[in-house]
Amino acid sequence: MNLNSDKFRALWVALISVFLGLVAGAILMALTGHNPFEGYTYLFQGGLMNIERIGNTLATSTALFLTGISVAFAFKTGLFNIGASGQMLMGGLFATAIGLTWDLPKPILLPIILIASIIGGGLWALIPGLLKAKFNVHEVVATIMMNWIAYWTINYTIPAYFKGEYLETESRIIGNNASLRVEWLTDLFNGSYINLGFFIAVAVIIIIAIVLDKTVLGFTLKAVGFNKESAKYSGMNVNKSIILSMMIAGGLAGLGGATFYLGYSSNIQIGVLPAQGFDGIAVALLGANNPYGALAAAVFFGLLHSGKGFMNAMTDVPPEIGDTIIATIIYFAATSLLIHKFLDKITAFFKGGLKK
Amino acid sequence: MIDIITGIFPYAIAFTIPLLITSLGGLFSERSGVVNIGLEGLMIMGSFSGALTILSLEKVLPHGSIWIGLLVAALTAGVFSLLHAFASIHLKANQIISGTAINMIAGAITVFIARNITGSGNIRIKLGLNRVSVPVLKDIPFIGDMFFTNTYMTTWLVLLILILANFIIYKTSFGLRLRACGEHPQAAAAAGINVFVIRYISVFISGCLAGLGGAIILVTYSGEFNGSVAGLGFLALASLIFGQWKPLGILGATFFFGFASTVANVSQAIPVLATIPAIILKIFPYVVTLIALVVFSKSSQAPKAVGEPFDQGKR
Amino acid sequence: SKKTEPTAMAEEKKVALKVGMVTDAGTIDDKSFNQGTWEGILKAGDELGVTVKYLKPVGTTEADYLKEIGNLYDAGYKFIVTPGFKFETTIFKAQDKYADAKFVIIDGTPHNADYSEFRAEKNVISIFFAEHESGFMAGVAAALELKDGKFGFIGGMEIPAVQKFNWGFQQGIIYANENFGTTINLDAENIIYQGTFSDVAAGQQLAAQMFDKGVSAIFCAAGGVGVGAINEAKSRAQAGEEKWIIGVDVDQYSEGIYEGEKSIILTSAMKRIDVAAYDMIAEDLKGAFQGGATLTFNAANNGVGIPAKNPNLSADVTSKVAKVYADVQNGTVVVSAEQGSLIK
Amino acid sequence: MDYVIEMEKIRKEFPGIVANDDISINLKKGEVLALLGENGAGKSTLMSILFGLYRPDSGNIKVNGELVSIQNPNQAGELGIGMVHQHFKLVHNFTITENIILGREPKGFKIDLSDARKKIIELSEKYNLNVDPDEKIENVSVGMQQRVEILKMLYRDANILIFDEPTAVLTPQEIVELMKIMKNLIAEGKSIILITHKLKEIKQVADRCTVIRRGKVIDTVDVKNSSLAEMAEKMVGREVSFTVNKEKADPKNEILEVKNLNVINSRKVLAVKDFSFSVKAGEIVGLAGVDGNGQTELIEAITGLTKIESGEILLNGNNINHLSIKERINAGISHIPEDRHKHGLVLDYSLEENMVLEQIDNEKYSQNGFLKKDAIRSHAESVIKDFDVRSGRGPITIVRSMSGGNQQKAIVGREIFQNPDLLIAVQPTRGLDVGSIEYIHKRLIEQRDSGKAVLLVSLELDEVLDLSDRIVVINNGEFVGEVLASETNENEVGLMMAGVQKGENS
Ligand SMILES: Nc1ncnc2c1ncn2[C@@H]1O[C@H](COP(=O)(O)OP(=O)(O)OP(=O)(O)O)[C@@H](O)[C@H]1O
Ligand SMILES: Nc1ncnc2c1ncn2[C@@H]1O[C@H](COP(=O)(O)OP(=O)(O)OP(=O)(O)O)[C@@H](O)[C@H]1O
Ligand SMILES: [Mg+2]
Ligand SMILES: [Mg+2]
Repeated sequence: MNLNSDKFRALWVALISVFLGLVAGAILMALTGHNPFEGYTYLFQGGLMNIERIGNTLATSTALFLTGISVAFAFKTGLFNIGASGQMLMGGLFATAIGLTWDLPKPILLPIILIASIIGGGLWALIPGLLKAKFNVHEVVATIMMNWIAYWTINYTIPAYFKGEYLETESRIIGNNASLRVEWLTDLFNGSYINLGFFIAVAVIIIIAIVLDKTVLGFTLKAVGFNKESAKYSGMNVNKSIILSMMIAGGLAGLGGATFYLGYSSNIQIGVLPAQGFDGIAVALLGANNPYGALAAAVFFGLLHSGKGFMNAMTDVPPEIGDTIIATIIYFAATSLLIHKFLDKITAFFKGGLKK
Repeated sequence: MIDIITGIFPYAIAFTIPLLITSLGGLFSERSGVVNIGLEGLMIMGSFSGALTILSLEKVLPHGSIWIGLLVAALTAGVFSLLHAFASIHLKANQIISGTAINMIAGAITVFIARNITGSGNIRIKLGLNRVSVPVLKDIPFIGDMFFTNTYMTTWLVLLILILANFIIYKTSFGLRLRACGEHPQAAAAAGINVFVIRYISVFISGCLAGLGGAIILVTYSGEFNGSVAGLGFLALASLIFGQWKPLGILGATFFFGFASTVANVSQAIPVLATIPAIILKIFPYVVTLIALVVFSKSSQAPKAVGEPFDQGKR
Repeated sequence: SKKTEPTAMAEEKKVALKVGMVTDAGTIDDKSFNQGTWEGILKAGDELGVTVKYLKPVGTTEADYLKEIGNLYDAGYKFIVTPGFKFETTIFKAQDKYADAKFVIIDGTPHNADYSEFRAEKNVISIFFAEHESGFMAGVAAALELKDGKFGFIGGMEIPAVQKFNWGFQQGIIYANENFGTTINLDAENIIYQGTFSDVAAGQQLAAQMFDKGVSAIFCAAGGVGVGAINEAKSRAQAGEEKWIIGVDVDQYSEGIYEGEKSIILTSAMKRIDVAAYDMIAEDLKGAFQGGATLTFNAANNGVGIPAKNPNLSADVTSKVAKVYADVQNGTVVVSAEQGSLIK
Repeated sequence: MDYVIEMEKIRKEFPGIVANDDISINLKKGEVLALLGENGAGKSTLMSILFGLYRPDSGNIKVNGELVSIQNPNQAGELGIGMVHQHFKLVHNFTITENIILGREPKGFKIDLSDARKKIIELSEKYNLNVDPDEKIENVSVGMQQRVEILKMLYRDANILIFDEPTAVLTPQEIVELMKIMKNLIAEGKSIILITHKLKEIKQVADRCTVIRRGKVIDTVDVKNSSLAEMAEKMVGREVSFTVNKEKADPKNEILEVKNLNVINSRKVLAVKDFSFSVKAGEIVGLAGVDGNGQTELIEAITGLTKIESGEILLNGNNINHLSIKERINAGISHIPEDRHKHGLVLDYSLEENMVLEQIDNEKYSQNGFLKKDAIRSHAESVIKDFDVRSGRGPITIVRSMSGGNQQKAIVGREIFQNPDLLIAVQPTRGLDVGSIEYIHKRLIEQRDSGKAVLLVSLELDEVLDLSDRIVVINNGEFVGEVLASETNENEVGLMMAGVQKGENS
């Protein structure tokens, strides 16, 4: 294997980060008086022990796929989308609103809902996109503000228009025709939450990978991301590209909202800024902003999230260890220079060895 | 209306202060060239270590424990921020990602440890800081009601730090060097300044101040550590930009947030305000920030090199 | 000192039963709902020798809840207590999916998503509390103690349990005004649902506003929001003002302690969730699990009320309140669980 | 011999390249030593080592005969070594005084600037530098900024001064000034190392010249006894022709016509005023002017980067006022921008991707929105072959890793390959070594000869005079006059650039 090819490098960085994150988690468990081997055994059992749990792991990963690809896509085009949470909420709101209002057969309703969620998330990202394009307002701050605006919008809209019977804090439960869950899949995975969202997400990731790599659109958006000025000099419409990038990223996160609120869950709740939005940053980073990398990273994080409850049930290790491990992995991935240096040394060592 | 304003004022200030001190922390970091989106996590770290310290000392040292707690909070968060410094200064990591990692680590590990200690992940302290009125000054009509009644000692401490920060940034050679590192680190390096050292110090200061901010929330109005500071760290970051990276600008911006959030929070209890849909009041500060960002966009005073890892070899 | 582990005493009489709990929103030491339930379970761990464990779900969706129930089940916990009406649909599904496990749902009754089917199988007990009676008693006691002035109410989210507390509280004040000659005012502007159970800052600021407007006691049924209010009352008390908070769910007296001895918790509107949880476990061990039943804990069965010891209430007030409590118990005084003509 | 600096067998490697390969140079007291070498030869690296920015892998440095180890710029400063970098190291929103004292602040908790100010004023007067200590850097000219850099060295009592390509950013007048200042400095007993690509300057001020090629010293010559051609040949390793060989132009129809153009710049000031000129097929028109006199705005208006206020721009007789950048490119305008890194290239894209930046939606390179990777690759290969673009990995080289000269050749190739009617070349040879300059000049003339209209904008008067057929002079946004290159000289154009109308002076 060529240690120096960019792709392999990224893979190694990811694997070593994961390894270091797990080691850090083990140390932390040991320091707090728990048995790390036991902890990890139950952690992974919790995510993979049986077909239902595997299904749940994939279901947990689904929204992460989409927020992860959202962040990764934005990143590839030079933008930092820290607003996936808000976009997810708005996508979820649009989807839920239609799901609760329109009574159509499932095959017709679902596509409408999915498109609505993309529009919801996309529109929410339009504002930071516009501000970035026209006024050069940094999208990090703008998307953070949009997150809170989304949070409060949901807080207001759901109780005002979609609240459940006796339930102020969440919307009514959507009907079966608006749900991404389908019986055959639920049965196949023995009652798990896995739903159509999983397949949609995987398909979307493949589409995004193709867009980025093989199309004029991807070429243009990436060029603008790398160097606005040069792109402008080359006749590209820079403002349009920035707005479009941001909207696509927002649409992806919005779709993530639909899969979460209408697939994993069956309604939308107020008072929560979904953590998937921030975990998406982790997914993108560990996946080196590569769509397929993000796919793998999301499954891994999904596994941690999904297994930590069982670990907590079997041992006394608090489930926050899962989040701690994820956070540590991100730190190691972010400081990949260290890992690169380490890999350089290894490469040099082997090369030296060969010469001798 | 005046009554309402004077009535809200002291609480608005109480809410402003943690934001102000955290934002000032952000100022040190960013003026030296390091984006610190990890303020949220640093506040959490401060709140956590402060709560832990106070919890273990409050029996022995009822009042002293609070001040020791604040000190420990500042130092712990300062040390923790060195993780961010190491990543963004030495390892030239993307500073936004490193900051995000800081937020995630702080949010997770503090609750993890707290769960091991208290079983719940929350740490509640029995003692809070007393509110005091400033003698004599409190009797000045109007002004006295607004500024000098029901104040926390931490408010005066933070204002003192603000004045000091303003002086350090603009009047001392450390400040000059710090600003140079944020504007043009190559120039600073060529003038014989060790950019790394300056940036490490600045990030450390930002950690200390943000940690202090988190702990002030704890000892003034919240009374418990619960693994979150409800987005105040991000708001502090927005205030930094809104305040155009200047100490006094930040004072204005954070006060705006403090006031607007307080109005939103208490609107239900004030008949005049209760008629305005709560959502409008709630999103008001965020919308205004967006508008302010647009207004300032043309004349942004952002440090030129903020967010860029310093590379000796780079042109 | 960890509360998650039963004490040594329990080791001696270990029994096979493993009792699990899934928490609702909020933490295990929320000084109210979750904590009450957990304390009952812990007591069962101590006294009855059952193995106990709680899990905190990541979110509050049905999927999150069911996942934790699955985790408990797979780990051998086949007696599961879930506090909160949010578990209704969850338990509806769980009762079939985990047919050999037993469930206790507090404040709720299992039903499906669109309320078209209510069904509690033989492995489920639903428990309700008469929060309105509890709120009523707190209202009477507080009115009697303070005699005149303004009271306020801060609720968390506008959900049935919180609403019933509120309505009962209002009726209690009215009752005291009418029967004992107190003159407590309740203004509409001082009856507030903050909208979350977690916004500590808002709780503090709302309480401050009410106190500034002359309110002397606030009844908080609001989780973390109440924590903020308690903090505010404490700092006022320390500064010499006389301001009170009326606690909720459990006896919150110790939460309000300042300057060593004193507490700003006037009294608390309790629901004996701990008793309920303990009783269900004890009955099961005796083989008397009342599967399929819906139990109501109210004044009549001592399931709700104010704490027996109320250091801040005078002896006179305590004895008057005891009489009123007896009247509620025997049905002489009826507290409505509906809003009727009450404020909000 | 009295050497103030001796660098012996300095070696410095960067990943994949030996920047300095056992280089030895020495500097005598009171002399100007020139360093001459192609782009990437290793000059800046060597000086960065002397100034303590880099550590050498091996080799010795002696200052005044004593072996030293220079770990950082501070130590270099203590040894009396100062450096003016090509890209100024000044903080734009600091005052001149603040910039000068930075790193050497007066003691005390609160900085007291008054002594520093006095010293700066004294130095400024002594060396005739004429700076205002209280002005902010962002408000002063490039020439002034350079003088601040010089003051910075003097303030630190440096007596060994390094100048890295100091004239690349200066106007001709400022260059003259700088040369004077350098002579002053020598007269005061300072010693200077000067890096420049301009042989004329070496001839003007340097005593000796060390030539470096690919990281190695080729020779050190006495400037007085060497000709320009000799030095250039040593530097590139082959003969270089200085005179641009070209036939007489044969202008045809007008390709570009600009009529009464007015443009407002970003500071809301009228930067181009009522400007009219034209470029015909088969000729090179040089736009001469001192930097900042409206050239940038004029070109941006023609390429569509800036909106115009009023006036008319015609391409092949058609009004293009309202066309977008893209539409203008498609209509036949090619543009070699002034700043290749900022405007010409996407540095993180590969060479092949950069070669189709403007053409990506052309059906030659994409179909139904999908890229035709093979076509893109073969296009890049033709440009590389035709324009001798050298890089590590051919079409897939990431452009960032290429040398400036090769980056520039790639841009020129890309633009010419578009087969434009009008080719606009702005500062096409800035910062390049003479070998690359020669090559690019040849290709521009080739374009002219094949019947294209070429508009050349350059701050280098020599380049304008050598390449152009016709010269249009701009001053303060206004059209000053127009002369035929064959009938004018440096003096006349220089005066016009200063705003003096043709004939006005005589
Ligand atoms: N920091 C660096 N990392 C890697 N390679 C570098 C670095 N700095 C310079 N180089 C490489 O070292 C070589 C010498 O560069 P240097 O800047 O010294 O050339 P130069 O002679 O100053 O060129 P120019 O005339 O273009 O200014 C070049 O190939 C360059 O690409
Ligand atoms: N960190 C680096 N890694 C790789 N190459 C580098 C690095 N830093 C500089 N270089 C390369 O070193 C070479 C010389 O740098 P220098 O600053 O002299 O630029 P240049 O090419 O002469 O351009 P100009 O003079 O127009 O600014 C350039 O080709 C540049 O790309
Ligand atoms: Mg150079
Ligand atoms: Mg150069």
